Amino acid sequence: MRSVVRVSERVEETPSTVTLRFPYGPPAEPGQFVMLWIPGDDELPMSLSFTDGASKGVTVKSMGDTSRRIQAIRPGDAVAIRGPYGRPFPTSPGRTLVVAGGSGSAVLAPAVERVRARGGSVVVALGATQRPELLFRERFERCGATVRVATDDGSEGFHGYVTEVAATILEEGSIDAVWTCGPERMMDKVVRSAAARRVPCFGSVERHMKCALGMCDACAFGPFHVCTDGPVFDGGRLASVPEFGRFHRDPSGRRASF
Amino acid sequence: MRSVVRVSERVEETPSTVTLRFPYGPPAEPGQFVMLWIPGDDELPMSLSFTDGASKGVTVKSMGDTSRRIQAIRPGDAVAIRGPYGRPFPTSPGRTLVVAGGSGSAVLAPAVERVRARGGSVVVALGATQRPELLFRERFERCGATVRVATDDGSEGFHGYVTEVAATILEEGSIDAVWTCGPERMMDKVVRSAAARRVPCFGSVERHMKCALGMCDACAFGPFHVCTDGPVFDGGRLASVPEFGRFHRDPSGRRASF
Amino acid sequence: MASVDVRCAGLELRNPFLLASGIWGETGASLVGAWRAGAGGVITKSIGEGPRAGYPNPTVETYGTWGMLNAMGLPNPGIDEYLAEMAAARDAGAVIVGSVFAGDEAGFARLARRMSSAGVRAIELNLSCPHAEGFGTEVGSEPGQVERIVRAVTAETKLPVIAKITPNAADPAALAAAAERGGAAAVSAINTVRGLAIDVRLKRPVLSHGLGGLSGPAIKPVGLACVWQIYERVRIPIVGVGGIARAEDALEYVMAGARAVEVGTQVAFEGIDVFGRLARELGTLLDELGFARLEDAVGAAHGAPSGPGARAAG
Amino acid sequence: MASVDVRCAGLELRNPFLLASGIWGETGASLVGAWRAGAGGVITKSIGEGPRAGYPNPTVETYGTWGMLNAMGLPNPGIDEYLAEMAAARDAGAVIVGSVFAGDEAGFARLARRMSSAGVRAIELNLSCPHAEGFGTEVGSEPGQVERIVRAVTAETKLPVIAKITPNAADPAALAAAAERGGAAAVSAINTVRGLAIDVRLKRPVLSHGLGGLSGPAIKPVGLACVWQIYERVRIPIVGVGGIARAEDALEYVMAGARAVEVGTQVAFEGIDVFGRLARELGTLLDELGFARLEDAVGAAHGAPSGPGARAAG
Ligand SMILES: Cc1cc2nc3c(=O)[nH]c(=O)nc-3n(C[C@H](O)[C@H](O)[C@H](O)COP(=O)(O)OP(=O)(O)OC[C@H]3O[C@@H](n4cnc5c(N)ncnc54)[C@H](O)[C@@H]3O)c2cc1C
Ligand SMILES: Cc1cc2nc3c(=O)[nH]c(=O)nc-3n(C[C@H](O)[C@H](O)[C@H](O)COP(=O)(O)OP(=O)(O)OC[C@H]3O[C@@H](n4cnc5c(N)ncnc54)[C@H](O)[C@@H]3O)c2cc1C
Ligand SMILES: Cc1cc2nc3c(=O)[nH]c(=O)nc-3n(C[C@H](O)[C@H](O)[C@H](O)COP(=O)(O)O)c2cc1C
Ligand SMILES: Cc1cc2nc3c(=O)[nH]c(=O)nc-3n(C[C@H](O)[C@H](O)[C@H](O)COP(=O)(O)O)c2cc1C
Ligand code: FES
Ligand code: FES
Repeated sequence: MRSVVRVSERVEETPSTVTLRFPYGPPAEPGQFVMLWIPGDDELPMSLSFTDGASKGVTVKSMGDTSRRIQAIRPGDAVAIRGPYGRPFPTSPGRTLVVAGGSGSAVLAPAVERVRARGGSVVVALGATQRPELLFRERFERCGATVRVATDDGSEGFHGYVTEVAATILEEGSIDAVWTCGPERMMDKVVRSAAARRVPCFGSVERHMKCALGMCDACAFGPFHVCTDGPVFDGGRLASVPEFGRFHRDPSGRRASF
Repeated sequence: MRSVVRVSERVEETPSTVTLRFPYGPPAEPGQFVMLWIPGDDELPMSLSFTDGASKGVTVKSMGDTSRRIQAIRPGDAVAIRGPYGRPFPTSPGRTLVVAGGSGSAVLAPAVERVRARGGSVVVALGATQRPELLFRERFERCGATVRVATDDGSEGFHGYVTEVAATILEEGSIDAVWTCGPERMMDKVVRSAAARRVPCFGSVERHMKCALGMCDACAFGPFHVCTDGPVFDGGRLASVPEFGRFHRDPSGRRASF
Repeated sequence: MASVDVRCAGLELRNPFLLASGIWGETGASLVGAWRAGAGGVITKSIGEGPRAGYPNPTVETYGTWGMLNAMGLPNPGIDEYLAEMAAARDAGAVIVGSVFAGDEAGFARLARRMSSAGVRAIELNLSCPHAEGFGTEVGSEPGQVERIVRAVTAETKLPVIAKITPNAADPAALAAAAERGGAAAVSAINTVRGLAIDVRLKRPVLSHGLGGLSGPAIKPVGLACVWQIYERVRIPIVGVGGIARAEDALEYVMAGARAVEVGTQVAFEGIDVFGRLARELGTLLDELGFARLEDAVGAAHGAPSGPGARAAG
Repeated sequence: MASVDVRCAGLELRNPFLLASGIWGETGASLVGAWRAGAGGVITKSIGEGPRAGYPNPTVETYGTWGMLNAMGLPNPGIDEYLAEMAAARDAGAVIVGSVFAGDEAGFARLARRMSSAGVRAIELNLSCPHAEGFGTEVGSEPGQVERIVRAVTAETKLPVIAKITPNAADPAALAAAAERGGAAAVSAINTVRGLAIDVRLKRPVLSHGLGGLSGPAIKPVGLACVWQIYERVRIPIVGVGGIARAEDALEYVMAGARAVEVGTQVAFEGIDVFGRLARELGTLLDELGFARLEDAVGAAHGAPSGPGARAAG
């Protein structure tokens, strides 16, 4: 079930994010993830930021030690991949609002490309701490999505939270669906705004993962498992889970607040 | 891989042979055998005397204790079947001479029916100790084969060995293939006669069997295994095996002369 | 339809299919989920005295849908935090069995006492995890020690105690007999079978811990052999575990001597709906075989006459 | 192409794939057949002092193409008649290993002496058949006894002695260490894993003997774990056995510490041509992984750095 692949390309997307491309045949849908094993080191869930064709990719944000070591991988290095796992974004035509916070663009970009290719129209509310961290901005524009930017420091676009940009777009109306990925408190706000306007909403959630097979309970998320029931959940489910936006679990299963 | 089936029909074919019919779906070719397990008792190789459709059958000759216990099975009794195993008779059109000794008809009858259905012509040299033991005589005739009989006691047909009848038919010429099943010394003679006239010949051989999977070596027959390379061998192979017509092996692997 | 409910070690089970320890049992909501999906009862993840993160990933390897190797390393939040998780499951009415692991008698006894206060109906002792230094098999492969641990636990709790036996021993039935002497109400068998996988391209073991435990259909024959031998050795009920994917597998365990069974790996291959399916299919299978009640099939394969002529005789 | 020949316990093997004992090894012609099909060497059926019919049928059960259960019961014609069978194989130039079983040291020693006169290049001691009363595992699961048997045999023969270890033990590596102390030139691991199958419709065990031994891909992880642990414990070479169906499986064993391997059940699933295929595929695989010689891969998975940051460090 695992495949050992050699990384074919490494792209520094922003100061804190790196894309690794590698040949991996199994078909994947935008929103699905793989388990990426760095030999001799950890194995981690990573959303596919490139899902089409045989050259897949992941886009890794520098968080702690492990993600930094993943970023240090060079073309030619071997990694092991299993998957793809999980449920994808439902790509229906119509007008989709995409709310991406930080590295959330990694999982949203292929979904946006897919829905654009199918003739849907997309407006992306793209947030980052500062201008250089705006991930996949050109990629969104290249496929014909409208991009509206927010930065925490005001170095580009709206000065403030991307959720406010998103709320404005929602108020403007004519949005058929909302997709979101980013910090959970951010997604929580997006889910509420969408619910208030009765617009279907889907968010991609992260939890600690071990098996990715719906067995070990590491990624328990209310009555769900992120690895098999998610990572993409509809807003109704997200709102029903008491821990959404509030706490996750560490590798021992203990609760930890966001 | 095993199926438990209930015997649907029991027919006393001759004083010493009984046919058991049972529902068994897997497709089979004439010449193949199954492993028949009587619960709580032995599991034995048995050629399929009925190979077509879902109602298969075996025809068992009373030899020793086990075969007598198999004959005691009644409709409704459960047996377990695995298979079919082994290589079948090659049924090519043309004129086939079939040399059946004793219960050899059990494996030859479905092959004769098959080749007749495909338009081949068949003459059966059918031998038995005495008239009531002539197995499947009507079955051969019903499908349009010509039957020539020999009995050891002269109670019907030629008084003597069936091999002599077969030799006469071979001498008459125009035989394209010979099939035989019966005591090994008998088959040995048939194989030689056919070889002398350069007529292709196939014989079905019996050896002690355990796995029926070509693994345990119980059915070793020269460099071959009867369960996977046979039970139907061509005359060239049969003639090449030093033990053909000379010895077989007991369950421990020791040689025992015929 | 034949009745599939069963009494085992004082538990009244609506069906014999228990959620095996280590699958879905780390949170209260998951225990409830397995119960609602139709499990006859739910066994918690093995809980220790303090929190444990378990081993780093990779922690699992799969073989088609017939085998799985894992070395989770007994991750758990520790008994203190876990008791809160269990409250939800208890309130949902689930039949809960609390699984515990420790390095010695005293630890097992303390954990059993705490678990007993949490609304569980029985305690399962993990004497059999094959890949945790100082725990599991390391404290469960010597009969004397098994007996001492079980005795220490039964002194601390009135609940039925189920000793989970390792197959990684020359004579697992001797371990079951030791548990019986120690006062166990039942034994469960088996935990995973010690195994290893190597990635030849990476030239290293797949699991971060190296050694792991094999589960799934691959180990069903091993579990059946253990249950068979245990049944001939002890009088307390047996819970069969290992490779159950179909109702027929469960019935094999029952005929080998088990009164109830646990299902683990199949949840990964099929999802939690496996419990509803198994219970339904077992009813149908029992009908087909002419059993009015599952209990009538317990041990049915023992003492069947065999050998030449047995059929005539039997 | 990488070279797949290997030296192991004094044997010079053209490739590491030996015919496992009990498969195709009951007649001389079959030994020759396996050799001609490309086996690196052929191990005989385990031979005893007198003829044994083995257990009545049914003697095998299969699980897809990933597992098999058998209880043949050590059928064999006895050493007297078997020596004649071996003559043919010896004359064909096959590298033959003679497998023997007995109930005590003296029996093993006598058999080894007789085998040594038959042109075999090594003796394998079956200390591990899991289903023969008085033989196999029953004499091979206690280190002291293993050491005594090996010592008695090495005193009687100059040939390399290979002790075949059971996985049905708490600590198989301790048995290998005992064999080493007794003077074994190598150990082979593993024999089959104790198992059972029940036919629920017939309400009885499938095999006439009840208990049997599990083989095939299902036990590969178990064999790998044993070889891994043995490699960390002894210095003599190891022959890996259990579930080898692909060149990759063999290389897993080699990286776990084996110098040669045995192939059994896959012969049933694929036929004897498996030997030619495995040898070819192994060469290709070694090329792909950059090994010039199979020997360079022995134990390669041991000591690979691991844990957070290992990659950077290693
Ligand atoms: C479905 C899914 C998709 C993801 N997609 C991406 C992605 O596209 N890009 C990206 O950069 N990150 C992604 N992540 C997060 C990623 O798996 C790591 O959590 C993240 O890289 C943390 O890095 P770290 O270990 O360096 O941080 P550390 O500081 O070492 O650890 C911080 C936290 O990371 C989390 N973490 C560590 N191991 C795991 C694990 N096995 N599973 C989940 N979380 C873990 C823990 O919460 C831990 O507390 C995804 C996570 C999930 C569950
Ligand atoms: C491929 C094949 C097809 C066969 N087809 C038929 C058939 O259609 N009809 C039929 O009546 N018989 C058939 N036989 C023979 C049958 O399997 C038994 O050998 C026969 O019934 C002997 O019966 P018994 O055990 O009562 O004899 P016994 O007197 O008890 O034993 C006589 C001999 O039977 C043989 N025998 C016993 N067990 C086995 C075994 N597992 N495998 C092979 N031989 C065994 C032994 O040589 C034994 O010495 C076939 C055998 C083979 C190998
Ligand atoms: C991922 C995983 C985790 C497990 N964790 C535990 C555990 O914590 N305690 C325990 O007693 N058994 C544990 N087991 C063993 C199972 O409970 C069960 O005994 C074994 O997997 C065999 O059953 P199966 O083949 O149905 O999975 C675990 C098994 C798996 C696969
Ligand atoms: C039918 C059969 C018969 C066997 N007979 C013997 C035997 O006589 N002596 C022995 O040491 N091992 C015997 N074994 C064990 C094999 O040699 C081997 O150790 C085991 O099958 C695992 O390897 P595999 O998975 O490649 O089959 C037998 C195995 C099978 C399947
Ligand atoms: S990661 Fe194991 S259940 Fe999701
Ligand atoms: S019966 Fe086992 S090899 Fe033919």
